Amino acid sequence: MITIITNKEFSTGIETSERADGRAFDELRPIKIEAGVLNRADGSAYLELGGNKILAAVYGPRELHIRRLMQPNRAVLRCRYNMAPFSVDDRKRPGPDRRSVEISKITSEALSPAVFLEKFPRSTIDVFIEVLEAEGGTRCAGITAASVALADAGVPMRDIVVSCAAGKANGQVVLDLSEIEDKEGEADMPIAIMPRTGEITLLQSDGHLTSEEFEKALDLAMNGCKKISEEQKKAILGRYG
Amino acid sequence: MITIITNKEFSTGIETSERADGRAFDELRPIKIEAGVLNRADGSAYLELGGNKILAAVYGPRELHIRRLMQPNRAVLRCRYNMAPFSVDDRKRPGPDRRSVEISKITSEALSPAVFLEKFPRSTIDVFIEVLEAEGGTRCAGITAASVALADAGVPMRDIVVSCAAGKANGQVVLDLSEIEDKEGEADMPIAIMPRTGEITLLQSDGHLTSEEFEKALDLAMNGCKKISEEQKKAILGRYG
Amino acid sequence: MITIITNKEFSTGIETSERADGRAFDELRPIKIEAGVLNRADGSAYLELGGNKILAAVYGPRELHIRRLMQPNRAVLRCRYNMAPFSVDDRKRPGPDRRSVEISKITSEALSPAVFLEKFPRSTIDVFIEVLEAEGGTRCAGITAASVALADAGVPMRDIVVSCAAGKANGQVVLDLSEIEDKEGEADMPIAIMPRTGEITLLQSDGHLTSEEFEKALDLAMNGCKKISEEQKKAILGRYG
Amino acid sequence: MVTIIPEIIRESITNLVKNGERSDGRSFYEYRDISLETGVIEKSEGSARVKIGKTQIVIGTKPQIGEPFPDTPNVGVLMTNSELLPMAAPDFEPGPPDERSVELSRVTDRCIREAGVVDLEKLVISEGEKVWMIFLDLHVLDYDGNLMDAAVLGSVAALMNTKIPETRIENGEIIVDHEKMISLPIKEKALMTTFAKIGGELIIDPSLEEEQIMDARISIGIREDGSICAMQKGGANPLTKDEVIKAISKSQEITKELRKHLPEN
Amino acid sequence: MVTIIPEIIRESITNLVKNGERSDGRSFYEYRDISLETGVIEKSEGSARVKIGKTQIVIGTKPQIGEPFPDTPNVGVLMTNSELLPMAAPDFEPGPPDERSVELSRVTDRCIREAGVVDLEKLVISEGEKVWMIFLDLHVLDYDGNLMDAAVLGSVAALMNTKIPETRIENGEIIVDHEKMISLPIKEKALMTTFAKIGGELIIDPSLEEEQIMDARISIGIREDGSICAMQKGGANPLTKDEVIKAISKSQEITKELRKHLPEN
Amino acid sequence: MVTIIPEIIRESITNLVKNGERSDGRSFYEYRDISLETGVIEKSEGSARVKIGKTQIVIGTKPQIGEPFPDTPNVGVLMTNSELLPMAAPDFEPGPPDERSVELSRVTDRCIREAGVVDLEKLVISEGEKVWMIFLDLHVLDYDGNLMDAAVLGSVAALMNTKIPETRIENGEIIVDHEKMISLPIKEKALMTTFAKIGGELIIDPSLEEEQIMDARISIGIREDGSICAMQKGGANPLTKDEVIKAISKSQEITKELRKHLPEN
Repeated sequence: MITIITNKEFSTGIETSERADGRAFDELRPIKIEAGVLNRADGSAYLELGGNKILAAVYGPRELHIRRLMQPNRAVLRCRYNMAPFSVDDRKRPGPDRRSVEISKITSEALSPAVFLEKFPRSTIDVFIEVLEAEGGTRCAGITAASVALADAGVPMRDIVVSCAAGKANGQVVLDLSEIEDKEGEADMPIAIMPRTGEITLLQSDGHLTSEEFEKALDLAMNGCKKISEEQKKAILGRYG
Repeated sequence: MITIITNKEFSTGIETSERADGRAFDELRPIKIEAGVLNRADGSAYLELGGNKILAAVYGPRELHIRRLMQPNRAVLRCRYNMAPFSVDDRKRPGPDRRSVEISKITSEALSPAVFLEKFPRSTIDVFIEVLEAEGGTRCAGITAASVALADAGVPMRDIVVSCAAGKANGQVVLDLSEIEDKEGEADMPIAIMPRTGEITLLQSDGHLTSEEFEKALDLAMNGCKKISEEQKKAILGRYG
Repeated sequence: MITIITNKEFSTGIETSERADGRAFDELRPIKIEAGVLNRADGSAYLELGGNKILAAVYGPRELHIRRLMQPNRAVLRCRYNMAPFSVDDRKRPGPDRRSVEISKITSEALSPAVFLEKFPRSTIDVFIEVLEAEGGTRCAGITAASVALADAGVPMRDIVVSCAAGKANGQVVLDLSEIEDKEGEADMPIAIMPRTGEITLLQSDGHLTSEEFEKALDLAMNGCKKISEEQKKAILGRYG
Repeated sequence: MVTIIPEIIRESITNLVKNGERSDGRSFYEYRDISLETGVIEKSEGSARVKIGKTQIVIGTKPQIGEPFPDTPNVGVLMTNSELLPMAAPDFEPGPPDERSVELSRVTDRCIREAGVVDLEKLVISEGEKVWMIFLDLHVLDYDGNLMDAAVLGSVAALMNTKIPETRIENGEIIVDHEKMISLPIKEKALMTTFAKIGGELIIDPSLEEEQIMDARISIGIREDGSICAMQKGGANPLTKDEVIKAISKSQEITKELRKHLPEN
Repeated sequence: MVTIIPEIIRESITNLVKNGERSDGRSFYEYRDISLETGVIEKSEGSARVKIGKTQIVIGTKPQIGEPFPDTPNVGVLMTNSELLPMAAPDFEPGPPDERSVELSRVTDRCIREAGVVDLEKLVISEGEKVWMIFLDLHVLDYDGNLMDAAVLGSVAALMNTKIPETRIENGEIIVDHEKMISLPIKEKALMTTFAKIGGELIIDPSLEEEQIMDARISIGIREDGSICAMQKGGANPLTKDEVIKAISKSQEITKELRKHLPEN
Repeated sequence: MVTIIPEIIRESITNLVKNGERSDGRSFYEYRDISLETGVIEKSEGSARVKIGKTQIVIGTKPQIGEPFPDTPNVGVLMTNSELLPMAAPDFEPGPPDERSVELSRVTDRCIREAGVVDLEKLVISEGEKVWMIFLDLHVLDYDGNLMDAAVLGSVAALMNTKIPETRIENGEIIVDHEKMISLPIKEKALMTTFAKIGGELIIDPSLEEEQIMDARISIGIREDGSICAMQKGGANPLTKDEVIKAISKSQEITKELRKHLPEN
């Protein structure tokens, strides 16, 4: 038998109506975005959101060697979302799992509407997202970072896609769930939007929401996206300004 | 410790000279064949034989994308035999195992002699066999169904290949072994023939047979094939008639 | 509980300053090389060194089908080092592991400098090394055998690469470590040279050596290489002489 | 494999929708014919064959006794897996599940898990040690669009159809009594409705043809009380907030009708 | 890789056979030179090197103590695996076993298992708990046709050559005594003969050249008493009933001669 | 993917070296700028971010309690793994580790293991039964040459940064006390220096450009006492004995300087 003495005390916030980390219901975790952090990649970005540390890199538009993926009239935007083995409490085995395959697919769909893919027939734009440290909400953080990396790579875009989650934890509709809120909460709803038009390019939901809660969560998440969008712009300007 | 109370009582027929399910030594299990059961496939067939439920589908002749498999003077006939995870008592893990790789190979060899492959150089004809439920004799049932699916696809053929097993169970040479006879019996011998000429396109044997028993089993199996062949024809006529 | 009574008594030589198998510090294990032992391969060699039994085969120069590996101005020399499942005490699972991937890479680099690769643009020379029985020093034995197989295949070469290890066991710098010396010793240093010039094409070291011990080991290993080189030449002459 | 849809087909379908019509004559919020049978595989402890139009999936369950996940010692395990069989479409290839297959099984799994279709707490045999693991396998036989709704409908039916042996503990030993087969504890019948956006309109249950040219897709899982248990947007174009809200409202209505296809329990 | 055989070679070999001849001068029912050595790998508990003509296989066994399969608690386990090494032929590629390799190992396995070559019941150490598992690995080094007959001949020799430590149970503990090595319990020496059909004739032990142009192949496993333990047809053309019956009868004769290559036991 | 380097670049770099110069202005035995931070990943029990020039690796450790290898029951386990991420270079592809990645992790592992960087004997919790397994994962983010030196430097730093919970045995039970976190037992700080041979000269810390045209490479691991713990030659051309001896002597000097980048312990 192995007995584990733990010193980790999570306040799950269940006792009070407040959030475990003291945030207001509509408050984002601290965020930091930097563009142009890698040398070899055509574009790159680093993002911290709460305890999340995310790196995104872009190669392309470049030649696509796999003929069966080629599109005659536009580029393919391929994504690979990957977690570092040391990014989570229990070591993650290297290589794709079902979760990362799904996230890679929906990330590609979240970014594609903003990119002028039709300008680059028969090409690929490759987006690589590395989660160096995970603390809830990595898929949104990855999309937000990837969008900055696309801009850094000079890929022509209609808009800078931005992503954020809202959800329900401890009976309350809240913005930007932390890891503990995601795990113990009632619902998580990541979205991505093109901020100029407010159009939705990613929408998932997992959990239990009434229609009213859904609308409230959607509004919260869209507002969160707009705040994050400002940080994206600063990062891009910081690179070129 | 886990104790399992079971209510499954198999009569293995060892007590008497009769077969466990009461069939005569030369009697097939109930059989049902239907052609044209799928929408997307170029041809398809559904077959029930005793407790076996088999679906076969055909695509082709169509372009072969894998250059190293291409034959300059004829089509390649590729087969994939696959068991559904829920088709057997203990869940089968998805994906090919050694047994299914071998069955796929010998199924391809069993069907090829009947098909005018030389009419379609550089092409492929793809045969997919899905075992939805298995109760002994699935490879024969798969070949029989696949042949009907080839006919349903309009693939030009010399003959409709038909397959059936004979073997030895409980000391007796018998036709069309059930799952329990296959498992507890002394020998299993699946064959496939082209019924017009009686030529043998599949022959395997596994177990213990004298030469005399072999000849008896071969005759039984060929007769079984002829009966099944009638059902194949009905199914094809039922589709087009 | 399983109790294992063993009759294997290894003298590890730790008691005395002598080597476990009674060899002098600069003495090779018995060696035997034969060229041209296979029929299909373009060239082949069989080598025994102590308890090692190694087979090497060469195909090529031949067309390279994998475009992304192709070199426009020279041939690629590809190696595959592989251990038979029965070659070691505990059965080795078939297929490449990390150790064999690394050995394959450094074997390719050890052999390449001696081959006139520039004569065969866009081609491949494939070297296959099979360890049928392993008793310490298989990578060196594999390189030595592969070089004879290249000569047997008539591949044009500057020199016949030869490989041998020295190391430190039981406090003493010694030539050609046996399995037990490798396992219990302080350092193992495999090298390969082109004997005409003495140039080093492989050098690895694993363990603990002072600079002085390193130089002593290097000299020992180079001398060992020269002795083995004579056996290589005899094998090649034996084939053609 | 990339399927290239001729521009003329895209235009023709889009124009129909803009005129309030669909190529197979359906209205925007009308499903194709649905057929649902259960108990179709005798060796499977629970099974269903579902057809929506010509799309066809056979679903089977396999219960196994296993260990719970270390972080959830007091609930059983539901494992959902799907195979887009190469017989189901000319561009489905043999091999490990691709991203479409992974998405299908994960969305189905989330919809069923988050809605609480199976009362997983009742699948514990001995807390922290032994629980029932229910494997739910989706075998996609024929693909003519809208796999998600078919997958969820058939999965709920297969779970409702599933029987497991009663277990009890006697003298520290687990007794698995195959003479007493009991139904899985079903506590909710959530279903999913999928909308395609074509020509600026939302239509439900897209056929293959409609899927191939649609701008976006949204699938919504709805519980019996009308609340949302799962959502998944797909496709390479965006949706507006209003479209999403409209889709949710419609799916609350439509799943009520869809639920009538489920067998009585 | 597809090997294309020129039509002229096919015709030349076929015409020879029609005239009762073979390109290497053999008669129809004559094996090429056979060599069989055992004990060739010291670290292997049992081993053999078999050559039929220029075809060469090294076979080694590895015994391990493991658990029996749940449905056969009272028999040991035999696991047969083969690798068609890329050194053996220009078209054998590295990687997981392809269908040819799988067929070779499965046919060899069936021939040996169904004939009862090893008395697997005697490999039980503690019923339902611990048994000997014998791994039989076929390493194909040189491929010049007729791998099946070589594989079975070499495998039987390697199994006859295999020594395992004696085991006993003392005070509920398993004692594995490497000081007392005993032979595997061999109770039957079944062998296999392979026929190729060329130009309407059956010939045994096809060379690579003959295999490449043959219409069909049949391999027959025969026990010492002449009964059949395994059969496997191959090739893209059919056989007649008479051909099969003739092949069986011939293989009953020929395996008697072939068996003389096995070591005395 | 084969990267073809234009002959003119090869000549230009080689001529510079022949004239005692390097394209980025460094001297032959000068490293590019080195930056080393530790504790960069909070969820990792030990971590480091190392940059040599524009080459960048993040390294993290994960301790787990596991069983020792049967042949070394009295030592803990160190497992080194590396991923050449596709973001790090245009020719790095997703998928299982290729031979470059395998070589990087194995050479790093040997250098650290053979030098005795971690006192593995102190990682035993209960001999033969439970030991600490330290997973050391190298995440290569940006590749601008000389991965090996960066990998070893960062790995030693990450190991020095690693904290594991104290364990003790009470009444036959293992107590893992997360309230008392202790450092890994570090007993040696071995580092590696890599030389490229260009134009007959040896230069250290080759940039990507230099690596692409170098004739050969040699990496040497040196312990604090100046002894050699690991060597690995690479590249398609040979080295002379004198070159190797010179490289060792230089690396004994240079690793002393390099070691100053490590944090105080």
